[in-house]
This record gives sequence, structure tokens and C-alpha cells, in this order.
Amino acid sequence: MISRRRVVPPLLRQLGGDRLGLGQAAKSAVSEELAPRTRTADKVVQSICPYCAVGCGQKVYVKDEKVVQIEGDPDSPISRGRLCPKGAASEALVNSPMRETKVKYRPPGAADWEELSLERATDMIAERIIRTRRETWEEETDEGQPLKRTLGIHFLGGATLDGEENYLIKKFFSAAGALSIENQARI
Amino acid sequence: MGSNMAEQHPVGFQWVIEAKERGAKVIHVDPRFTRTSAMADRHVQIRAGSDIAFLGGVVNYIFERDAWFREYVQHYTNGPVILKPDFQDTEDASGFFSGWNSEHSAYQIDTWGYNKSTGEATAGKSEQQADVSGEQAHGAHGMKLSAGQPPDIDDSMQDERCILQMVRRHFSRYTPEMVAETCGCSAEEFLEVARALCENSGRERTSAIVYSVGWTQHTTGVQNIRAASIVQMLLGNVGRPGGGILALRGHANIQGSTDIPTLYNILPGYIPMPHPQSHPTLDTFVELNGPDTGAWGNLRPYIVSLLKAWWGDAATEDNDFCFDYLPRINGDHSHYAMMLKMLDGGVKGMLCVGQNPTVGSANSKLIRLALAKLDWLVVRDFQPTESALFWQDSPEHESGEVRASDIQTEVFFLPAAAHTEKDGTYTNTQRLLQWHHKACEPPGDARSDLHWIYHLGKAIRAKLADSEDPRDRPIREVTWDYPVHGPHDEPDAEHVLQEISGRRPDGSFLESYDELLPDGSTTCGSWIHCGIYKDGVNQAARKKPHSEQNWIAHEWGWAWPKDTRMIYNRSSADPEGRPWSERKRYVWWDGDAGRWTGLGDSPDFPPEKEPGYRPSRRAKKMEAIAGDKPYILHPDGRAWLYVPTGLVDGPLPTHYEPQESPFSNPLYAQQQNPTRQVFHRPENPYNPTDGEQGAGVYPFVLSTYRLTEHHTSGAMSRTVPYLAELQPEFFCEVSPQLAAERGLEHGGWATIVTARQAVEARVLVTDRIKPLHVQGRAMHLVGAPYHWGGVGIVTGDSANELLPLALDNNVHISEYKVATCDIRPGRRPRGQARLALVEDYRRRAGVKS
Amino acid sequence: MKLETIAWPGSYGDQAKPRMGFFTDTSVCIGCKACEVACKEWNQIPMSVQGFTGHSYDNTIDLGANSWRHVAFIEQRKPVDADGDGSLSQVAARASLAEDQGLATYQEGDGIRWLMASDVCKHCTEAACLEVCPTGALFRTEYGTVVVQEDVCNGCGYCVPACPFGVLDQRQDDGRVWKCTLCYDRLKDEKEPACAQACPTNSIQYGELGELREGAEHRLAQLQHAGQREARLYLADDDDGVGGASAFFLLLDEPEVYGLPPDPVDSRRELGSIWAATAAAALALGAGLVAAALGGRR
Amino acid sequence: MTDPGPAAEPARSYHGQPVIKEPVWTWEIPCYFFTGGLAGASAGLAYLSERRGNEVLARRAWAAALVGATASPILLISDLGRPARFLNMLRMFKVTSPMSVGSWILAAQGASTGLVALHAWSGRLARPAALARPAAALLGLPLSTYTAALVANTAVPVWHESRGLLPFVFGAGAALSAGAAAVAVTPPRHAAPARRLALLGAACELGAKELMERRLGELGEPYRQGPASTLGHVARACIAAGAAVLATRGASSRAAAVAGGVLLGTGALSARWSVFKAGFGSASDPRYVVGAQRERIAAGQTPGAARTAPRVASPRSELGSPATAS
Repeated sequence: MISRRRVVPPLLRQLGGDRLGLGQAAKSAVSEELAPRTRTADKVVQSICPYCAVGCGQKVYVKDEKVVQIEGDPDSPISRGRLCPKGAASEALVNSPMRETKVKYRPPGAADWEELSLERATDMIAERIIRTRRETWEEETDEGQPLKRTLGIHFLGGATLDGEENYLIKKFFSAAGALSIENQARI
Repeated sequence: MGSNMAEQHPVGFQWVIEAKERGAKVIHVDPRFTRTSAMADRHVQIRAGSDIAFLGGVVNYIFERDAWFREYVQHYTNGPVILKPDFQDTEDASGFFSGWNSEHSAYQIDTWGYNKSTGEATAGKSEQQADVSGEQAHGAHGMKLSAGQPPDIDDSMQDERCILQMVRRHFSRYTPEMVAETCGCSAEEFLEVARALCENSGRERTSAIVYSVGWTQHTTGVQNIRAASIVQMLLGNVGRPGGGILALRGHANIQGSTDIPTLYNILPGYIPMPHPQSHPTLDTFVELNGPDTGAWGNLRPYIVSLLKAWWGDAATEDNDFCFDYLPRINGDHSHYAMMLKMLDGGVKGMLCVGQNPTVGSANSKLIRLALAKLDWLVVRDFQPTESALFWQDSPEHESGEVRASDIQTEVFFLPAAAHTEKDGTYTNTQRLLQWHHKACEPPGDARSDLHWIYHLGKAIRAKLADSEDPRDRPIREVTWDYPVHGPHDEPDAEHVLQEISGRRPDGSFLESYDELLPDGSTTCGSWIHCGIYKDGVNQAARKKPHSEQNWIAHEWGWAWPKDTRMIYNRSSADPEGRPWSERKRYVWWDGDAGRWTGLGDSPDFPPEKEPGYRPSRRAKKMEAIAGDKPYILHPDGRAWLYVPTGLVDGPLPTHYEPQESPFSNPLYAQQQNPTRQVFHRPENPYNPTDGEQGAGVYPFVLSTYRLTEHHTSGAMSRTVPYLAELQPEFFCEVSPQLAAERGLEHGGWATIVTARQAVEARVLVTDRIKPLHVQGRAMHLVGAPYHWGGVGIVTGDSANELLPLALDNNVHISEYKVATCDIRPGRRPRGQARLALVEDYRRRAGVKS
Repeated sequence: MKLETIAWPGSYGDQAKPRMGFFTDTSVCIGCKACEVACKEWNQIPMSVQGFTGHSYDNTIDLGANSWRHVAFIEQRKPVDADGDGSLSQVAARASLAEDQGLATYQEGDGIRWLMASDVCKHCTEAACLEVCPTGALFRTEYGTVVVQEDVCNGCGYCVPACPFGVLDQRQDDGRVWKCTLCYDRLKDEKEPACAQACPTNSIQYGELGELREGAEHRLAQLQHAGQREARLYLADDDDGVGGASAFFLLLDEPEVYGLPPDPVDSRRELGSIWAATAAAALALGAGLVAAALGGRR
Repeated sequence: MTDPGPAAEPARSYHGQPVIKEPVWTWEIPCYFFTGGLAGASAGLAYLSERRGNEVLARRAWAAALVGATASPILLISDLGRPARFLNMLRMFKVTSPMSVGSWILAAQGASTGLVALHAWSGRLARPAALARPAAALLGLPLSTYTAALVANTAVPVWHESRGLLPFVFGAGAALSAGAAAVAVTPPRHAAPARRLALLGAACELGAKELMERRLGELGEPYRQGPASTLGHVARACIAAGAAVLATRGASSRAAAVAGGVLLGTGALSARWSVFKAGFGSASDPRYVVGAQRERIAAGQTPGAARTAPRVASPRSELGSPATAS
């Protein structure tokens, strides 16, 4: 059917039931085979909007390991499939042209960034945390009461981190005695 | 009030529209006419920072009209409780409560307690002298009441010293006329709101109050919310469908970041961090922070299970379950306190994870100067933010104050994974945890924060593996082995959630925190989340379509505690356990079945405790909570009209002027909140406030806020093409009157000046900003959305440059919503000239710098 | 109510689907612009930063090749306590704040009101753009909607001045014209168009045109009943200048206030007379030529 | 860009924004209005002169027709957003689209003229050429006037509202153009018919355009301001001057004939430009678009597209409420 319509030129198709050529006769091959990319996606997963705290449900469509569409999840009792402009822009957020995917390092006093491998960066940061911790450790108060902490390190977390991430951060830095673990809630 | 719901929570606002369609009345009380006001039946414009005066007026109105919900107040609140004879109200002490210690500029709160009770102030008092905040004074935690009974009660609530009468007296001067004078609205407008609230409350009807950072970001932030809770308790609007005080939070997991805190002063589940002087051992910690009665009576099982989750086998009965591994707090170690310490060189390293303080925090310049003092800075985000680039580009670079080469801070930028690139939970604004599934791998070096902290932790542990240093033992012994998967060894988030939920001795998953044991045989990373993995099922990942269940949607996600969708819902039934009305039934007592039942939510109450239950004299913990006391987190099971312990700035809300205000306090001799945190130093100058020399140099009120089209510092919106184009430039909103007075041209440029900074913005002249008449003078508001900065598809000056640090000492949140400023036509000067302009203003205002 | 258009359902026979459309109820629009973004996301429309306009919160300016949804923002000063068309909430608030029924007046406040409305291609019953398109790039789909086919359009630009709503425009650096497709591709999977699905307050309702119109009549009655006398339906009738439209609106003021024409007309309605005049002119020219050639001696 | 701001509420428009879009057409289009008319009318002049045995004039007129018929498609294609897709113009035949109809006319007329030219030079294809001559002449007539239908069939008030006269203006313009071209290149003694055509065209052009602008009334303002007005003056001046020169010395002096021809040609071109530009002015100002429609409504000719009276007596909120609608 489709193939037949494609070989018949619109001009002739006009003769069959669409004399003015305003409808079916004008339909192009592309229009004929058009399919939404939600249909052609490899998979769809249920997610939650990363912006405000309403917690709207999102459906994330993936093709070739890339997010191709994010839209509201109609199953959600919170949002009933609806999204605000920020939520609706989530695909553009994860695929933003400005997104940086390389580690960057700026040495003291340098005028610009340098490249650095992730492993090296992790190692260097580990060293610095250990060093700073030793340098600024407070074992006890003047009265000899236990402090067991460092105030030489300040952590400021955003509020878009997952609960599990926050848990491990609080757990580890507490174990390290790094006391001042703070987040957006304070701001 | 204090919320711009239609703009900041548009999808949540669908429920407001729906309620409205069903006949609900929507009233918006706000300094600005916003998109929320446009949808409301009524918009009442009040002066920024006058919310307590307005709500106090409502309280006064409720008493005047005798509109309070007697039965609810008598049984469910501490209204009948008699206070200590030596407590003095602000009415008697010209703006101060009893116990003011001007030397520490802090309160000693031992006079604030229930009459004949002991110990409730212990925590509070000692903390006050240590000058730490109410949060660290541990709210109700310290309160001791035998059998959960306030010792001295007058159920008739006629006694002069009973809380209800105290509250009545405290607000007796908050008359409609006083409200009008203080807030700038008309007495009629106020009365409409008060009447509407009262008429829509009671057995048959309920009213809800919605707030956001419009209330928290003040030097009286906590008391703003307290004032609302007094209104709602008096009207019986808490724990009932259609009622409550709804805190609309601004970030996907900001609620979760408080429940499982990345906050210095609490442990998961709001367990306080220990203090050096008062908590040498686990026993003293539990003794001082765990009341004998109520849900907090089980503090020991909660913290022991947490310590076991963290230090596993290393945590034993003999070593106090590694209690002394926990770092101690003895002061304000919050964000701003640390930034000031940083400025003085006391902080060597900082990690900004998904946070952009040079745009999002107040007094951006101070923040940048502080960052420049660091040895090292780690920033994890989608792209280098203004904070990650502070060494390269800033107003100080433009003015020549600093050069990149002068800044010795080492900076690491680590690209972060997006929500679609990782598994995990977000806790929404109603305590609902929702799991989001990973859709694909993060690009390039981008990793989840879970991956980052886990592998960073492993690296540090490896380096310290054979350290003999006892201070390294907590790191060496912390349980840190999570299964990993995928090409990047991503830790299994679900496994972390299991640890949070907790396990029984036999390793099976716990049902609820009632099962937690004090002997170290159970583990639980966060007692309030206990059961989120019950039956070995990720309850947060439940996604049964709402169309297949009732409106409570109990099978979608999981809410702490115990999957309770509406907290304190026992109060939706009367003391005998019957619904207050057929129309408003939610949870009620089923006498035949001998248990609490309802529309489908979990009762936030012991399921089989009948309404008539009365505790024995020796009862402790939950046994001490009577069958008609819904507020189980409080040792007396009552909601607190009056807060005997836990707050640093008073047991009752009191109107104080903002740190910077063009007006004097019409209610009290004391101008500002006496306990507010201010930092007098050159980097943080304050504009003179009314009555002080030079106040007229900054004659207008400045308020910063957000727009629907952007997200906080813009790091998640100015970099997104489709959002950037919607609000492409920093603009300010002014009234036609102010525009005329200052010669501002609609669509042109204006420069806004404070003692901190001068920024430029496009001008939007609009009738939506209305001058108010306050104390016989016109009050002009300059509205400034704060989303812009130097990085992004669209850029601009940042409004937060203008703000000082002035904090609510309960929670250390700064006053973003009110400051004073001047505004002038045209773009700001560049380079040195910009400094000169700010300096000139300071000189004229007599601000030292 | 007559929904037929020239080519729909006629030219599709048994392939014709129900005529689908939008009912945009501006009385509940909160101006969040989710529709604009959801549309651009789905249709992958280029970003178009146009700077700060000063048109209230509208920096999109109008519909065009790169904005297929446009939210209009209108701030109006309303005389307080004015009668009739005055500030309804003022009057009503005093009268009935105590009543159980919530006030049904929307988007009004203290002496001012802030109108917000999401505009879109109307998918007219008599669509000038479609009729003047020489290539057939514009066509009437089986859903009764009007779509530009990007594989056919050659950018002749005729539809641009032909549209009485100024919807279509040419995309620079691309040359073709673009406009709302009512998410033709999503419709094929019976998915709601992106804007309607996103709309938080259901201001944009999508469905079968017949049902939408019925609902709209009741909505109008509801608002009129509640004293919202300025409420009106726009493009909801077969007898207007474009024979009604698949995308119609509930407005709270005159159409031109929203940048919409009060009486749009499909120019084709005059095409007969235009052709006649053209033919007559051609003949006149012929006569002139003959006269010139024959006139006088050689 | 700024506006008075909400303080001074704009007179019933949306922040002063246009309601309809300005055309996206560029300089090629008004030029084509000219060349199309030139091609069309020249073919007619050529064919008739031929029949009258005026070979000298005929050859030159055919040449002018050829020039016009060659230039026209080039101009049109270069104006396309996607020139490579010009053939899509013949993808369908749509009577509802003057541009579609015109494309077919232009194609046919151009082909005929081409055939005539081919035969004139190569002498081949005599029989087809014999048919092509009258075809080109005949098709030339609608070719000269359909462009008026094209612009009249839009939402642009200044064009649409003058739909009755515009084709005559364009027709006259075509005659003028063809006459002028021929006069300029033909020895005066052979050019009498061309002169008559030019003068006749000039008279009609001036008359018809003037009448059209008057009839438009307020909607005609765009003709009285901005580029359209300037071009209008130029057109009138050139046409008047050219006509005068031609009428007085055109028959005797070759130089005068050339000058007159050029002046008239310029006038004809300017006149097309003036009409073209007026369309932009008319579309960009909401006053004209809304104004005309408001008058119709005020005059009770139409209720307009908005209606405040519901078609149902009593509301059923379960049907109408956005809360319940899905």
C-alpha cells in the first residue's frame, strides 16, 4: 500500500478523491512512515525529576546508550504525567552542549586548567584530605574533652544528591572526623 | 504565605487548581504579586519580613472571636500546661523573654519550662553557653517528663500561667490595626484572610498553610513557621486531610539531605551529633538527648544500630559501639561559619558537590575571597561553575583587586553524572522516597557521587591501611565494602539502601524501627527509614500506577516513618478515636478489630493502642504515650503551642524587624531578633537600619527570589538552551512609582547598590510591585531574581552579591528575603569605578570598611 | 457542530481518524512555559535567545519557526471596585469570601490582573497556509490537522503572509517554514502532544475536537455563571472566518489583547472574485494589446 | 526592545506586536512581478506585430519576452529557501494556490517563448513553434496578472483589500513594461504599436494604482509612508516623464525613445516595488490588521471569532473543569 502510494506521483493522486490536493494526495513518503522516537527507543526507564522537590515522575527513553527523550510519567500519583519547564527540559540538561565530561585541574597560581586522569585526581584528592586532616586535627578541648575532628575541611553538598550518596558521604566524612558536612538546606 | 507555589512548584500547583475547581479558596499573602497571586482568589501584599506580625494577628483574631478548636487544643496540644512562675514574656520584658544573657547575647532557657518539671532545659541550657544553635539543643530530645505527663495541667485552660493564656496574652497587641501598620496591608484585607481561615476550619473543614524559603530565609525564619503552627494547632488543622503546614522544598532531594543529613549537627534520622562537654560516653549522650518518653525514648537502639551499621564488628558493647569515633561539635560549624573561618585561613580544603556558593550563597564576594584562602578546592558538577572558576573570572578580577596568579588555591573539577545515569532515591517535599532508575552510563569521566565517595573512601583507606595512628582507626574500621557493577565499578545503590533500612541479627530485613535493639544485634543506617527495604523489596521503587489505587497511592514509593503519608494522622480522629467528621475522616479507631484503621494510610501511632489507654505512673518510651496523644515524637505526645526547649530565640514567635529595615519595630523596643547571628567585619558590612545614621542612603527594600524558568544558581538552567532563552537576562522588578522617583526606564538598565556590592539589571516596571504605606511612609520593593552568573548560555550579574550574612541562630540560614538597597538608572560602572561607587555609598552611609 | 474540512475526512476514506485538537483554557494558565519547552524538546527545535523584551515575563515574543508554542503575558491595571468590567475579585471578594464556594475569578489581584495564555497553530478548518502552498508541503492529515512536510517544503514563503494568525515563519539558515504539527508523529502512537502532556494545570487540553468543544461550552458557562463576564471562546464556531479551528481557546479579554486577530478570515473565501478580477485584467490587457497593435496606421 | 510598559497599556494589541507575519520574500519577487509582466505582455505584442507584418518590432518584442521568460524563473528560484527543490513547484496543481497555478502558467509560457526563440535562431521545429507563438501570447496574459492574485490572496490587508483592482494595476504595468522595452530597442518608425501600448499602459497604471490607493482609505496608509511612498513617487514621476517624452518626441527621436522607454521601465519596476513594500508596512502594524477586522465587527458584518455566550444553559463542571478534564 505504502510502496504503491509512493510510486504514484501526487499530481495523479489528486485525481483520486483529493482534487484540490489538500489532503491525502499531498502526503509525502516521510509523513507516511513517520514514527515517534518513543517507539524506536531501545528502552524506557522510570525516573524522578532532578529539579524541585515535588518529585514528578519521568519516563526516560534511551537509544544507543543515549537519552533521546524525557517526558512525564502518567503513572505518578504526584505529577500525573505533567512536568514544568525545567522538568520538561531534563533531556537538554543531561545532553547539554555545555556539559563537561573531562576532569580538570588548576595548579596553584595557574592561569588555566590542565587535563588530569580521573584516577590521578582521586589519588591527589585522597592525599590532600589525609594531609589537611593531619594538619588541622583537633583531638580534644582545652578542658581535655574529646573533639576527634578536623574543621580544616568543609563539604558543601547540593540537594540533588541521592539519599544513598548523602549517606555514604556523611558516613565516610564522619569516620574521617571531617565535621563540617553541609548542604543546600542551610542556604 | 512565603511561597510562590505556581512558579516554584508548578506541577504541585495542579492540586491547588484542582482544589480550587472544587470550591477551595486560595489566598496568597506575599510581598509580590506573582504567578501564584494571579491564580489566587485573593492576593494580600505585605511587607517582606512582617509575616510573624500577620500570623500573630491571626492568632489574636482566633482568640478574639473564640474561634479556636477547644477539644483539639485541650487534648492534642500543650495549651493546658502550666508554665514556671518565673517565666517572663516579651510583653513584660520589652521584647525579650526571661533569661536573656546580654554577655553571651543568648538566652538561658531554664525559666521556659513546664511548671514543676525538671531537666527539660538541661540540653538547651548548656548548649546556650556553648553558643550553639537550637538544632544542637536537640529540640524536645532533652525533655524529661515522668510518665509523659506534664506535671501541672489545667484542662479548663483558665489558669493565668497556662500556655493557652500565655499565648493569648503574647499576641494580644497584634490587633488588625497593628498588623496594618506593621505589614502595610489594610486591616480589611487582613481580616478577610483571618476570617476565611477560621470559617474554613473545625470538624467539617480544614485549611492548609503553604510556605517555602519565603519564610525560612529570615533572621526569624524558624519563628515564622512556629507562628503558622500555632495558628494551625489552635484551629485543629494538623494531622488532618486538607490541613497541615506544607513546606515546599526547592530541590529534588533537599528533604532527603536533611533526613539522611549532609549537615554538621545531626546524624541520620535527626539524631544529634555529640558534644564534647556533655557527651563523654554513649550513656550520657542517650541520657541527655533521649527523653524517657515518646518515640525518642528509644534513642539508644537507634544510635547503636547506626553505629553498628557504620563500624560493624568493630563496634562492641565494650567500646561503646565506637561512639567516641564520632567527631564532636561545640559551636556553629555550619556553612557560613565555615566560610568566615576559611576567610581567616582556618579551613584548608573544600568540596563543592553540586553546589555553587559564589552564586547561590549570600555575599558572593566574601565567598570568593574565602575560597582564595583555600589550599585546595574540589568541585563536582555538570560543568565548571562560577565557584569552580572563581580564580579565573569574578568582579574582583574585573576591578583588578585580584589576579589569577595571586590565587594559590588548587582546584579540581570532577564531572558529575546526571540523575538519568545512576540509581538512587530522592525524598520529595512530603517525605516520600522515590527510586529513580539508571537509564545509561555517564559520559567520559563523569561519575555518580556514590561512585566518587566510595572510590575516594577506598583510596584513603588504602593509604591508611597500615597506619598505627589511633585517629585513623575510625576510617580503617568503617564498613566500606559495597558490591560494584558495570564498566566503572559503580557501587550498588540498592545495597546502600539496604544498610539504611537495616537488618535483624539473622541478616533478614527489618520491618520498622520498633524492632531496633539496644544491644548491637540490629543494624540500621537511619532509624526513620527503617523498613524501606522490608521483605527484601525496595519499597521506594514501587511504582503502581495511581490509576490503580486510591488517592493516598500507598503503593507508590515509600514515606518515612513506617510509610506514613500523613504524619501525626492520629489527630484526624477525636480523642475517642472517632473521625472528627464524616467529611474529614482519615484514620480512626476500629473498636471491633481493636486497631487503628482508615482510608489506607499507615496510622502514625501504635496500631493497637486504644484511645482510652492511659500510661501507668512508671511507663516509659511509647508506653508513656496516652491513647489520645498523637504527637508521639514529643515526650508528652502533645503538639507544642509553646516551645519550652529547643529554640534559641524564644518559646513563642515575636515580631522583630529584619537585620536591614527602613522601619522601626512598631511592637517592641527591641528592633531585631536579639539572637540573630551577625558578623561585623569589613567583608560583611551592613547597611544602617532605620534609626541609625545613614539609613536613608539605602532607602528601599531588596528581596531576592527565583523564577519558574531557572533553577537556583543557574548551573542546571542557564546551561540548558531551552531554559536559558526563556529568561535570558538578569532583571529587577520595580513599581511605576519607584521608576518615576528614580528615573528608571522600562526595558533599560538599573544599578542596584548595597554596602556589599553594585550590580546591574534590566528594568521591568510593573504594577505587580506595589509601594506600601508603612508607618506613614512609602515602602518601595526592588525585586531581584538571583539566577545569573558568569558561566552559561546566558550570563549576568548575580543578585546575591548584594546580600549580607545575617542568620537565624536556630538554623544558621541567612536573610535572603530582606535587605535594604538603593537603585539608580543606567549600567553599573566597570572596573575600579564599580568599587568607587560602592565605597562612595558606604561613606555617605557611614559604613566602616 | 460540523467538523469536516475540505480534505478531511473526505480524502482519507476509511483511513481517516477522529479530528484531534487543543482546547487551551487560559483561565488556568500559570504561565510556566512548560508547553514551550516540552514542544522544543520533542520537536528538537533550535534555541533562539532573543534577549530581554520587557513584555512582562515573555521573552519568546511570538510564534514562529523556532517557537511553536508561545505563552503570552498581559499585565492589566483594573480599576478597584469598578463595576461591570472592573476587578471582579475585588468586588466578589468583599461579597463572598465567607461563602463556601471559592471565587471563580482567576488571574486577578489587587486592582491588577495578570493574563497568561499559551498560543499555538490553530490548525484551521479553512487553512489559508495549506491552500496557498504550491508544493503540497502543507497538507491535512488523517487527524484533520495541518502539517508542513519538511521533505517537500521548498521555502517559497507563500504561507507566511497567508496565515491570518502569523503562525508560520521561515527558519533562517534552513530556508523551510516550520510550525506546530500537533505532534503528528506522537499521534500515530496515540500519544498526547508534548505540550498538552506537560501542561501542569491542564490549561492545554488535547482530545477529539467534538468532545473538546462540548467541554469548552460548559467551562464557559461555568465561568460566566461565576461572574467572569469577560470569558469568551475563540475559534470554537464553524461560522467564523476560518470555519473554526482544531486549536481553540478560552480567553479572558478581547483576542487582540493576546495578539490574536478578532476576525481572522481565510483569504481563499475571496479567491473566486480574485480569480475573476485576474481574468478580467488579463482580458483587458489582451484588449489593450490588440488596440495598440491595430490602432492607427502602421 | 522596549515598550511603554504596563503603565501605559498598549491600545488593544499585544505589546504592540504584529498580528500577522511580514512576507519573507526578498528583492527577487518585485523584480519578478516586473519581468513576468514584461515576458507576458511582450509575447502578446510580438505575436500581434508579427501578424500585422511588423517583423522589426516583433523580433525585438520576442527578444524582450525571452529575456523576461528567462529572468523570471531564475529570480523565483533564487528567492526560494531551498532553491534545489524548485521542481516541487510542479509537484501538484492547486487551484487554491495562485502560486501553483502561476508556476504552471510560467512554465508553459516560458517553454513556448523558448520554442519560439529556438526556431527564430535555428529555424528548427517550425511546426511546434507555429503553435507556440499564439500559446505564448495567450498565456502571457494571465502570466501578467496572476501575480496580483498571488499577493491579493494573503492576510496582508493592503494587498487583500485591493484584490479587485490589483490585477488591473499589474496588467497595466505589464503593458507599460512591454511597450517601454520595445520602444527602447526598436527604431521609432517601426515602434508605433509599442508606443501606443506604453502610453496606454502608463495611463492605466497611474489611474488604477491611484484609484486603488484611494479606495483603501486608512488601510492605504502604508502607500503614503516609508519606502512604499518613496517608490510610489518615483514611479509616478518616471512614468509621467517617460510618457511625456514618448508622446512628444518618441516617434521622431531614437534617443528620446530610448530615454522614454527607460523612464517608463523604471517607473513600472518602481510601481511593483511600491506595492511590494506597502505589504510589509501593512503586515507589521497591528492597527491595520486588527483595525479592519474590528470595523467589520462594529459594522455588524460578522460576529468575529470570539463568543461570550455559552451554547449550554447550565454548566456541568464535570465536563468543563480543567481539574476533571483529561
